[in-house]
Amino acid sequence: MAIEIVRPGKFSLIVSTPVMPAAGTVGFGDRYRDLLDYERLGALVTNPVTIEPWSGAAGTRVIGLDAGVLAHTGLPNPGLAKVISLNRRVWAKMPIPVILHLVGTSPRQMKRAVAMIDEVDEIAAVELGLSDDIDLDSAIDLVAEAARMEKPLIARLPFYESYELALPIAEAGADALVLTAPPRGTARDPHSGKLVSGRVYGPLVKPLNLRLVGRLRRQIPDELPIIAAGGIHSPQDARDYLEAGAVAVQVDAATWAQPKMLERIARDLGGWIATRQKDALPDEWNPDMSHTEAMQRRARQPDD
Amino acid sequence: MAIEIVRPGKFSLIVSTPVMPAAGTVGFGDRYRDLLDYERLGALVTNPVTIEPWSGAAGTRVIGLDAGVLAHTGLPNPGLAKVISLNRRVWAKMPIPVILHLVGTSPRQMKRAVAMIDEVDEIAAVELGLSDDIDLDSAIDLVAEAARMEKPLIARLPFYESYELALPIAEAGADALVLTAPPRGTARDPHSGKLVSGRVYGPLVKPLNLRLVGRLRRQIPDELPIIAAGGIHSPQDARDYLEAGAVAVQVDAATWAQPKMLERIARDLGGWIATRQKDALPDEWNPDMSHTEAMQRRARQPDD
Amino acid sequence: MKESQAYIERVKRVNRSHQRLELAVDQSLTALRAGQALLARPMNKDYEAEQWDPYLRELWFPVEVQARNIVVVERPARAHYLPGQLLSLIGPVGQPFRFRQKLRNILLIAYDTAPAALLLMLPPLLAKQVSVTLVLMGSARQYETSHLPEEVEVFQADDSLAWPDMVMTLGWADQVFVLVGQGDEMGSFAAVMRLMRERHSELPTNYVFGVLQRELPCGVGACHACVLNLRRAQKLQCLDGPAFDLTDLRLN
Amino acid sequence: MKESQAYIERVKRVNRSHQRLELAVDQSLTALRAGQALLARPMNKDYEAEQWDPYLRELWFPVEVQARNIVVVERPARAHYLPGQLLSLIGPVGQPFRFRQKLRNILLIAYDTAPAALLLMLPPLLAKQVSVTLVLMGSARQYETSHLPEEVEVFQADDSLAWPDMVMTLGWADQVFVLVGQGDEMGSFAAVMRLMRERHSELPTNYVFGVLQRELPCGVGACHACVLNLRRAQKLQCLDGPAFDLTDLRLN
Ligand SMILES: Cc1cc2nc3c(=O)[nH]c(=O)nc-3n(C[C@H](O)[C@H](O)[C@H](O)COP(=O)(O)OP(=O)(O)OC[C@H]3O[C@@H](n4cnc5c(N)ncnc54)[C@H](O)[C@@H]3O)c2cc1C
Ligand SMILES: Cc1cc2nc3c(=O)[nH]c(=O)nc-3n(C[C@H](O)[C@H](O)[C@H](O)COP(=O)(O)OP(=O)(O)OC[C@H]3O[C@@H](n4cnc5c(N)ncnc54)[C@H](O)[C@@H]3O)c2cc1C
Ligand SMILES: Cc1cc2nc3c(=O)[nH]c(=O)nc-3n(C[C@H](O)[C@H](O)[C@H](O)COP(=O)(O)O)c2cc1C
Ligand SMILES: Cc1cc2nc3c(=O)[nH]c(=O)nc-3n(C[C@H](O)[C@H](O)[C@H](O)COP(=O)(O)O)c2cc1C
Ligand code: FES
Ligand code: FES
Repeated sequence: MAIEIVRPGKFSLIVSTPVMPAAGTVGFGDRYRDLLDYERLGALVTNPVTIEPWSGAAGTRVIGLDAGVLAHTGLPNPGLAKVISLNRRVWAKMPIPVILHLVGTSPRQMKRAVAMIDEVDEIAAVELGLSDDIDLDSAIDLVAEAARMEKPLIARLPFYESYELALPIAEAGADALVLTAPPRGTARDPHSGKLVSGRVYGPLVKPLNLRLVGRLRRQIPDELPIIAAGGIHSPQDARDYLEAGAVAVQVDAATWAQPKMLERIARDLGGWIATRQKDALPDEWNPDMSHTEAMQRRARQPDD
Repeated sequence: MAIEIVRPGKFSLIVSTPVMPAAGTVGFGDRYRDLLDYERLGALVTNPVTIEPWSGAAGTRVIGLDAGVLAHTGLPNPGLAKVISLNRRVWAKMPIPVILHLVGTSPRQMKRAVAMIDEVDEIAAVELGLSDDIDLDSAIDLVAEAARMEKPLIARLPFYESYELALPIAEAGADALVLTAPPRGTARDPHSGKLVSGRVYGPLVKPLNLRLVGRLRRQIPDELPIIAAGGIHSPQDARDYLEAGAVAVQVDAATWAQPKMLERIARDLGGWIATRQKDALPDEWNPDMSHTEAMQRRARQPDD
Repeated sequence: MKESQAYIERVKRVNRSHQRLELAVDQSLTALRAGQALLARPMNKDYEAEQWDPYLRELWFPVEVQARNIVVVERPARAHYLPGQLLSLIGPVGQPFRFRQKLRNILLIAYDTAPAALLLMLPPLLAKQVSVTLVLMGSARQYETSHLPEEVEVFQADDSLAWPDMVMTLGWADQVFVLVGQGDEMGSFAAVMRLMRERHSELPTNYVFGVLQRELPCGVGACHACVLNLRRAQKLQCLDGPAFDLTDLRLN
Repeated sequence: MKESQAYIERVKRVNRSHQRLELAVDQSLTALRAGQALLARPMNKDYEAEQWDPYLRELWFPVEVQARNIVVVERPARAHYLPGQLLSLIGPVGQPFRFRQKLRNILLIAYDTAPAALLLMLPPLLAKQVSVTLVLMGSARQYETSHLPEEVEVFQADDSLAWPDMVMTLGWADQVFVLVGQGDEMGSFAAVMRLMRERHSELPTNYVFGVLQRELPCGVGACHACVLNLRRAQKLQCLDGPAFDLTDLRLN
């Protein structure tokens, strides 16, 4: 099966199952190779990358919660150039499209990123992460700048601001939306006694985001695909999001707790999704539109 | 110990431990008498009451989640007049202040409610529930109308709007804020297959609201007490909220799953809170201010 | 109504789909009668380490109360229970079934649910020579009954909810209890009521009872999640149920 | 590195504070060596019924690998485990400890933590006549050692982290492994390094190793929650650890 996950127009991004890992959960390359069959996934979404290198957060970064976890990694990464050179070969071998998650900082830096990324065929699309405290104008500028890229642009909206941001971001040039980034929260480190603020993962995020997806799906243009993320821990969780109008889903921390669950969900929906084709491919979709490298690479795969 | 939980001024509301049940969890009267020692709690917060009778929601109203529950009761209640006449005697016997949770509908209805409630000595204070989709102006009008009451007014803010509402609501006359009502969400009923939207309860709500309380505490005037609510499932959860600057906490669905937990938290913080007196009683607090009936009733209690 | 602790003493499979748990319970619970239930959840000695998945208490209808403070419940075989597990129980929840004085023939119907909630009444009724007929409808037909007392006459309804001797059974029955699965309870009750009405032009009160087993968040009448609309009043499954006169319940 | 399933075969208390779990594991895990760990979580046969509290996998350092595919781990006594519990294990996680070729005397330090992560090395080292000294610091002093091999010489450090014969032990030791509890790991390492530096003006490399046991969300180098800053590089506890040369680790 082939599912289009970006809006009709200049670009296309086809996945064979509407299930992929969320940014920040599976690394930059194939770190889960021993535990996951990547071929079964719809796409690889990399860990967040910044133009400049970032060091990890200091001190505690992980706090186990009841049925969840709070993580504040600080998004350690060696910077875009290094991430590309280190992982390019692995990406080329990936049987699925590679979506690079780029941390949105400044339009100036974004310009440099766009130039670099356009040179890298192994990158099928970019997912732009918008920070939680971003204001509407900065967000629009960032997305407009990123949209100059010759690849599909997916924008990941912060949990608390997604209502305000969804439409403007779409108009600024995003080809799809990820709803949403994990909500930020604060928890006490039981060992150091310190408060740590970071992202909150767990099954209870799902009913919150399912409502959000259901409402936003009815508010934004049908042609703009929504990729749902947040609290998916079972195939049924994923199906609920598709029922709510998402074309695909991202599984986050469940993969850490139970790696096989990501693959199970992907296999399960890989079959189930047949009935969703209509939603997955909006009517305006034009079959002979230009295709991304991902598409061409898929063509070379033994068909599954 | 005696903790003031409303802002200094016309009214006072003293609790002996900074722990109370959240609206909607323990009923209108003493339904938990066999499972809880009410004397150990700081106050009783009733189930939501509306001026007119409301029938319960139709169909499924409860969906068990992983480490949580979604409930959409529809707030069934026989209406304010009936609720008062049915529960007045029980309230009079309560060893703790009774806080009536009133569902905010229209200012017109609020006027009638205020008149009725002012007549009822057994009600120590009112907690006003603001609906999730309420706009700022309606919220302000409601609170302004409710503030005419001769009792302390506590406003419970919706999860998603609390940032926008906190300051204006405080200025409109609220004597304290409850942060926050349970977030709304949507889940699929495994039996009927239908989507149900309602309120989401569970431990994972706590890190989200702890962050919110921590941030808002630094944004709103020190003299305005915050009562923290959301995802409290252990004494440590409650302590974290107090550390973040809340004067008291409300325990919600944990009481359904494990009634004794509410009492444990209350007993635990009843002792621990000693060190919080300063926060609990702002410096501006004037000891010979007028006291509520609750205060006078407490005076008649064997001291604990 | 109180909270008490219990241990799972033994777990044994009774048929393809179900297992029985023997619970060592507090003395007070051995007084529990047919119709009354327990709200159960696994618990941890260290309450700061309490686990919250599963979250809501499960509604357990005992199927047997033995000597030595043992209460037996029947649970789906999929569910995973280990002997030695500590439990917190709230109960008894609800009112005992009210049987006719001179009950001679009783008809029990399980519709889209295992009949567990109807089994505790069997020993006393059979001891009183009451003849018991159990009809399994819908998905309940997959429930194997070989472990039930042989005096109980068991029928499988067909897809139109009819069964052999239906007319006779309905005619003889002094009382009928209809247990339905979670989901569209009122719809299931309505379907069964149509059967009844074909027999009795005018259904008497205290004749046919609907038995509910919705999830109960609190079990004590506090959360109002189990409100039911009766002709003249609102009632709560947890306090007034689980059985309600179907001529009194609003089915739409 | 793979995911496999295991059962808890036996649970037995070894001292006031700890219990040992005998796990029936996949053959592949019996090759596991001192320093390597398992990421464990209870699991359910029916994966749609998977339970998510606790959520993160626990980092278990085996203390013994027996015949018949039995791996033994040591856990706090508070934690509640039942025989028969099905587990999902990811492992082996991390690199084996690297011992000196001609290791004669080894010093093990457990600081604010039970020494479990250091115990799997004991049988092989003792078999090779290596003399082992175990020093318990901070809260580790409450750990009872009567169940450890008697050849192991055990000391309790005082509040200034000193112990009888400290000077001698430090002088003799060919290698030192410092295991610290969760929380301020770098601070604890720094405290121990001060002791060392009092003895050795210039600390050699491959002499004193810090051993970490932070929570590992993924264990495969994907989540980047376990990043450590070394002098010249960043490393991951889950892939490169758990032991790092303390002369190489940035302690501030
Ligand atoms: C005057 C008044 C009277 C009311 N009377 C009743 C009553 O009698 N009974 C009762 O139950 N409620 C009643 N309500 C409540 C109302 O019907 C809503 O149930 C409640 O307000 C929650 O609405 P919401 O917008 O927060 O829910 P939302 O979660 O925003 O849902 C709004 C709609 O979108 C649907 N939806 C949400 N998420 C998704 C998704 N992921 N996919 C697809 N669809 C989705 C929901 O099912 C719902 O139909 C009343 C409300 C008012 C104001
Ligand atoms: C340019 C830049 C560089 C950065 N560099 C680093 C870095 O090197 N390392 C790193 O770890 N992070 C870094 N950050 C991230 C930043 O420090 C915050 O940790 C992160 O953005 C989360 O902020 P927040 O406002 O979402 O957290 P919030 O949850 O809003 O917390 C804000 C502050 O309030 C405190 N707080 C939150 N809740 C409570 C409460 N209930 N009670 C009391 N206090 C509370 C938090 O502890 C925090 O100090 C950087 C951010 C930027 C923009
Ligand atoms: C403009 C900007 C600069 C940042 N620089 C750093 C950094 O130097 N080091 C770091 O650890 N995190 C840095 N962060 C990341 C934040 O710490 C935070 O981790 C990130 O926004 C995502 O949060 P999380 O790591 O809790 O998911 C930066 C974030 C932004 C928006
Ligand atoms: C103005 C107004 C009128 C409402 N009327 C009803 C009603 O008649 N019946 C009902 O079940 N719920 C009614 N509700 C309550 C909603 O269904 C909803 O339950 C309530 O807002 C809180 O949601 P919850 O019940 O999911 O907690 C009303 C809500 C508002 C704001
Ligand atoms: S279950 Fe809460 S009122 Fe019946
Ligand atoms: S635990 Fe995830 S990178 Fe080490």
